[in-house]
Amino acid sequence: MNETDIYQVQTEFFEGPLDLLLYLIRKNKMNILDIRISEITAEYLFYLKNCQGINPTLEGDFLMTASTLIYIKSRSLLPRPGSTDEASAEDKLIHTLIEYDKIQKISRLLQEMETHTLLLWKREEVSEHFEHKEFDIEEVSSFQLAEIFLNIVKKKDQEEYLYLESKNYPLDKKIEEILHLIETSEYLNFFEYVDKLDSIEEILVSFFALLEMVKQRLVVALQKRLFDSISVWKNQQTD
Amino acid sequence: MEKPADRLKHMKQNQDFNLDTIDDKIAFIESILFVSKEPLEPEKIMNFLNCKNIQEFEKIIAKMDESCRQSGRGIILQRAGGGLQLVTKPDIHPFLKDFYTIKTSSKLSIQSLETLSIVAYRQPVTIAEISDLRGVNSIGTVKNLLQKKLIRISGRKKVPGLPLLYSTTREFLLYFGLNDLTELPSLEELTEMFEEKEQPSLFTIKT
Amino acid sequence: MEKPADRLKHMKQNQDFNLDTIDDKIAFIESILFVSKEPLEPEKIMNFLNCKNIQEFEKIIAKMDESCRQSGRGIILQRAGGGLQLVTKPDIHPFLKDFYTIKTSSKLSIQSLETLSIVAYRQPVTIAEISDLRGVNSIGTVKNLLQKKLIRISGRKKVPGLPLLYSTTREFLLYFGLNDLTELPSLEELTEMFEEKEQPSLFTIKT
Repeated sequence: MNETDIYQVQTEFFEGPLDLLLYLIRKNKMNILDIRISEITAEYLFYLKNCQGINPTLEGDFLMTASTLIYIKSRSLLPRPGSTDEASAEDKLIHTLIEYDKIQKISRLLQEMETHTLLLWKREEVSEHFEHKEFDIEEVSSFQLAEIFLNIVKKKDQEEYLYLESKNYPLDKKIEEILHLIETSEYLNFFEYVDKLDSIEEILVSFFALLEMVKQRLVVALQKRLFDSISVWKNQQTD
Repeated sequence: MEKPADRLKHMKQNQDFNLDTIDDKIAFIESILFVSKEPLEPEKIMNFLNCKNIQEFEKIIAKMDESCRQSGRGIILQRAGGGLQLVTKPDIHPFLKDFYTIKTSSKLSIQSLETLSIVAYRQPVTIAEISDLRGVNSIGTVKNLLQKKLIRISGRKKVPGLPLLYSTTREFLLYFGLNDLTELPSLEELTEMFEEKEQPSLFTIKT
Repeated sequence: MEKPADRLKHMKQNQDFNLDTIDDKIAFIESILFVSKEPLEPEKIMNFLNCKNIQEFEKIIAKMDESCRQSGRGIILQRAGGGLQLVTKPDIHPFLKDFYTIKTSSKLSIQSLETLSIVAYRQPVTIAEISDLRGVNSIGTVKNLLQKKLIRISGRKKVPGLPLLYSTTREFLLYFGLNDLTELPSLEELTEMFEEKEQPSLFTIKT
């Protein structure tokens, strides 16, 4: 064993509040079946305060248990007018600890089994550079299916989001721009104009601008046939 | 074969494998060739075994070759491209081929899975809608899934052109071990998982 | 090993391989397991061999297992996830590792192992139940295990909110070298196992 190994063994790191509680129970040589939870509250809080081995991302979980412990402790100090609250809270926590103790044992067993199976090499292990492009349908779970769909939807959302965000074309600005074009050249081939625009959004805004100008009788628009281009002139009769 | 508990015991006992004997060397060569898809150069193996003499190495290989050729073995040693390789015995090939044609597994490409996921979550859905979501023409994958009976035609959409609508089948449910479509995880549930937002623990004591 | 010319001769001569003898059957099983990436179900092999009697099949497997365990062999037979599989002998692992200079595969974190333990023993189980038992929000580890395919969604619990239920997969069995879930020790057996050696064991050391 080298020095870093020793360091790792000596450092206590708690996977969660129950892990810490079990550690304290064992450290105090209590029997898990008849411990008084309130007796280790102070120690638990000490660990919490000093953040010894506390995973910061799990701090909330540690605090939650702390409040339960304080609750149990405070109830045990106060004279109880026939209340069973404290007892049930303590029972529940002890029960949870007993269950958690089992989980830890199973975890250790699984870990030993994992260590063992990692000694056995299967055939594909060295040659993993060739990619599996196909999936055996029996191996795909509903989770994978949902994950694939979620990714499609996300990708699609992003596309639409980026697209809309790209530029803004206020309608009144567009009207001004088109009116200016008509005034300088007296006539506008709308399809030719739209062809030069680089986004569907701008094309749509231009079309709305055209409709708005027709409505306000600023311009006259003419289309000979369906799908033909639209010719636009300034409306001379407005003056 | 052992049970897991025995296996763990076994693990601690057997520490006498050390490449000293010719048998250990053969066992080692068998295992490295087993996990390698490509032929391995003899030099590489010789180096590792600290075997400086080519005759000595060839003796090991000859013994291994002999034991592979015995009846009751299905894998033999072969030299290919200057390297050593394990391959199946040629005599067995006809049987191997038969065995694997019987066991035709249904494979799906990631493209098909994408289309299948869209049909599952958006059904009934048209090919145009699928193609739009995926950003690629999806006629091929739809056809593929129809053939595999994972999706079916379930009607026509009341829009110009009356395009066909597609839905998932009972086979689909069976494949994915679902009782009905409501058992598919919802996107909200999935998003929640992927966002991994820190919520207060669910471990609370009700008083 | 043969030269191509010898090989052709050999091919013509040797037409006596026909799966009739127990040795031929063992050779056949060795070769199909060799080319298969996944464990194969005994039923499939039995069907192919026209072997209607499970005892007869088990006799073949036992003989094959025995011959694999002899020195001079580097591959052994393993049962995993209800199937048969060839894997390298565990004793050779350190040498394989050196030869291929491969880092040991990353192991599961304690969090993942805890969550897996709960799913294995309590399945089908909801995330809320897992978080409650661990005293820690477990959405993240559940997601992680889903992506590793060690657990799967197996339905919805008939309680308000219809939360998703999780169970272990075949991948789980394969990963831990289990044939089926009954191979996991019962909680009573587990307590016994761990009472013998209550001190923290060395395998927790991260290297």
